[in-house]
Amino acid sequence: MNDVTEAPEEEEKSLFAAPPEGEQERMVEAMLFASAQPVTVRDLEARMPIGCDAAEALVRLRKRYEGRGVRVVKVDDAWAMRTAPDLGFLMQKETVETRKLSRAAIETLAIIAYHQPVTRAEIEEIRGVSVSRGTIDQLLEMEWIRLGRRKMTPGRPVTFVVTPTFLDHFGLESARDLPGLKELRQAGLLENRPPPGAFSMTDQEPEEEDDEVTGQPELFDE
Amino acid sequence: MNDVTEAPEEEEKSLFAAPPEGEQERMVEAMLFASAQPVTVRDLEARMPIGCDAAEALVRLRKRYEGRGVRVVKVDDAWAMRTAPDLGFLMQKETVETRKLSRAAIETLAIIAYHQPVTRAEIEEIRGVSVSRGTIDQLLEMEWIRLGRRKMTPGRPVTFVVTPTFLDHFGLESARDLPGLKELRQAGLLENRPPPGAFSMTDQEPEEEDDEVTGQPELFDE
Amino acid sequence: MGDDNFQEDTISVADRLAAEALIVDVEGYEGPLDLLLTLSRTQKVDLRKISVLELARQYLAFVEKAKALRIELAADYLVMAAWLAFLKSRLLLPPDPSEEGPSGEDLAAHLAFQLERLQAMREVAARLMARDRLGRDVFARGQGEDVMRIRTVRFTATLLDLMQGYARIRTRDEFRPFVMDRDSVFTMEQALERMRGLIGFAGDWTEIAAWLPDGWDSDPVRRRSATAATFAASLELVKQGQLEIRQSATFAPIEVRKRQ
Repeated sequence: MNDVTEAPEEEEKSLFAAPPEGEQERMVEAMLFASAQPVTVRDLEARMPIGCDAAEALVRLRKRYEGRGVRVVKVDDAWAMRTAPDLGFLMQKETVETRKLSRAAIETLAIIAYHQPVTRAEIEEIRGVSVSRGTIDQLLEMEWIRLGRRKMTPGRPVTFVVTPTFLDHFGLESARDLPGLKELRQAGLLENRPPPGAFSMTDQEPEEEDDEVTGQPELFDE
Repeated sequence: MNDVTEAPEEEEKSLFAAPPEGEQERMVEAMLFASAQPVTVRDLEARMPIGCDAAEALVRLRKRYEGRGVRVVKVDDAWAMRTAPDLGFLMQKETVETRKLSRAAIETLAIIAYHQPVTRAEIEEIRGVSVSRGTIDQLLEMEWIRLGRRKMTPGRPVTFVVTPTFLDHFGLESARDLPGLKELRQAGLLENRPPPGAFSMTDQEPEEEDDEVTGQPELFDE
Repeated sequence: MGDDNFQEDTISVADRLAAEALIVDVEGYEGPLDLLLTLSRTQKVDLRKISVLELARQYLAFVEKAKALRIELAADYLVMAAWLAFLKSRLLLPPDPSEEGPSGEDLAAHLAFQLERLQAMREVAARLMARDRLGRDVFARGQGEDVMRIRTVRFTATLLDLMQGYARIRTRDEFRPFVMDRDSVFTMEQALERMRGLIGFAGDWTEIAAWLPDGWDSDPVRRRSATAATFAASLELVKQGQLEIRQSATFAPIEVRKRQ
C-alpha cells in the first residue's frame, strides 16, 4: 500500500525538479507578504511549483525572521507575517485633544468637591436632575474623583470624594481651599441673589447659609 | 559654519541616546512592512525615537532584502516593500483586475510622463488628435497624473504631471528613471519643436512653443 | 520626376493593399498623423530617412480613394490633405526666392519630426506598460497594518468653571418664570375674609390700621400692601352696606365701624 502511493510521488518529483530550498523560501515569503489573509500550507503549496515543501520553507523563513522587525506567525492552521509586538508603538500615532468638560460633568464635580463625601442620590438632589453613569465614569477615569467610604445610612451607598489629582489640577492644597458661598457671592458668582439686608424673597436662605458654614468644614474632616 | 551646525546635533545625540543601528533597522522594517503605501523618510522618523536615522537604516534594510522574496524599493521620496517581480506568477489570487486602459489613455499617459509638465494642447500636438476629457479624467481618477503648475504662457494653461502612485505602479524611483528617457532626449524627441513658419497644422501653439524648448529639459535636470 | 516614378512602382502593390485596408478601417485611425505614421511603415525605412514627398502622395491617394468610395472623411483629414498638397508642390517646385515663409524642406522635416516623435511615444508607452507593474507582477503588503491613530481626548476645566458650576446650582432655584411674589402681598380677598370675621367686633369707630393682620404692620412693604387691601375691602363692605367709613381731614386716619 505504501509503495503504491509513494511510487508516483517519487516519479513526480523527478519529472518536475522542485525549485531549490532558497527559492521556495522566497516564494513563501512573497506569498505571505502579499496575502490579505493568513495562508495555509495547503494553499501555499497549491500555488507553488510541484514538489515544493511549503512547511519546510516556512520553518526556515520563520527562523530567518527571528529577532527582526517582522515575524512569521501561525494563526490557527494558517501562516502570516506580522510586525514584531515590541514595535507596536510605531504603528500608532498619538494625538492629544483638549476639550472642555461638559457642563453636567463640571456641576457634578463641583458638588462632589463642595459636599464630599457625597452619594449619587445627594448629587442628584442638589443638581435637581439625575446624574448619568457616563458623567461619573468620566470623572473617575480622569482620576478627579474616587470612591469614598460608604455612608452609614440604609443601603450603605457609596460616596464620592475628590482626589489629589483633582486638587493638583485646580491648584488647591485641599478641598477646603475651595471658595465658600460667601466668597462666591463676593466674586459676583452668586449675583442672582438679592443683596444681603434687602427684603428676602425666598425665606429659606438663612438656614442654608448656616448649613454651609457648619456643614462645610465637617465634610472635609476625614 | 560646519562647527556651528554640528554642535547642537552632537548635543542632541548625547541627550537622547538613539536606539542601536540594528534596532533602528527593525523599526524601519516593521513600519515599511506594515504599510501598503510608500512611507517617506520624514514620516518614518516622526514615528521613531528621537535621534534615529531612518535613511541610514533604509540603506541597510534594502541590502538585507536583496535577493529575497520581498524587496525594499524607493518611490519618489518614499520607501515601500514590494514582492520580487519574478514571483508575480505566485500571486494570481491577489491580482486586482485593473481597468483596461485605451490606447489613447496609454499614449496620453506616456506623453505626460515623458514631457511633463505638459499642457493638453501639447499632448494634442504630439498625438495629432484632440484628447478627450474622459481620457484625462480616467488618468486623474487612477491618481496616475495630477495637475502641475500652470504654464507661464498666454492663457496660463494647466499642466499635467505624473504622481508617486504612477511611479509606484510602474516600479520607478523617479520620473528620471523612465525607460528610454535618455535616448529620447538625445534624439531631440522630447523637444516641442515649433513648426517652421506661421503655417502649422494646429495653429494654437506658436507662443507656447518657445516655452517648451526651454521648459522641457529643465524638468528632468533637477 | 523619374525617381518618383521608380518609387511609385516599387511600392505600388503594397501601397494599394495598404490603402484598401485603410479605407475599410478608416475609423480605426486616430487622426491624420496616426494614418500618416501607418502609411510611412510601407516605406520600410528609418523614420528619419522617410520620404515625405512619397508619404504625401500616399496620403493624397488615400484621400482620393476614400472620396471615390464615398467615404466621408473627417475635416481634419481633409485639412491635412490640403496641407500635404501644398507641401508636395513646394517640394517639387524649385524654391522661389521671392516667396516668403519656410521652405518645403523645413516643412517636410517638421512633419518627419512629428511622426518620429509620435512613434517614439508609442514605443515608450509600450515599454512602460510592459514593466513589472504593481498589482500584476509586483505586490504590496496584502494586509496593511495602517498606522492607528490614537486620539486621546483630554478634558480640562478651570477653577472658575468649577466655581461657576457650583454657583449655578446654588442659584438655580431663583431662575424661574416670573410671577408676582405673593409673600408680601395681602390681597383684597384676604382682607375681606378677615374683616367679615372681625366686623362684629367693630361697634365703634376704629382706625383702619388696627385691622391689619399680625405680622403685617412692621415691614413697610407688607404694611403698605395690607393697608391698601384692608382699605379696598372696607370700601367693598361699605358698598355692601355692612360698614361705615370716614376720614376727618386730608391725611387724617381713616376709621371704620359696623353699620348701625
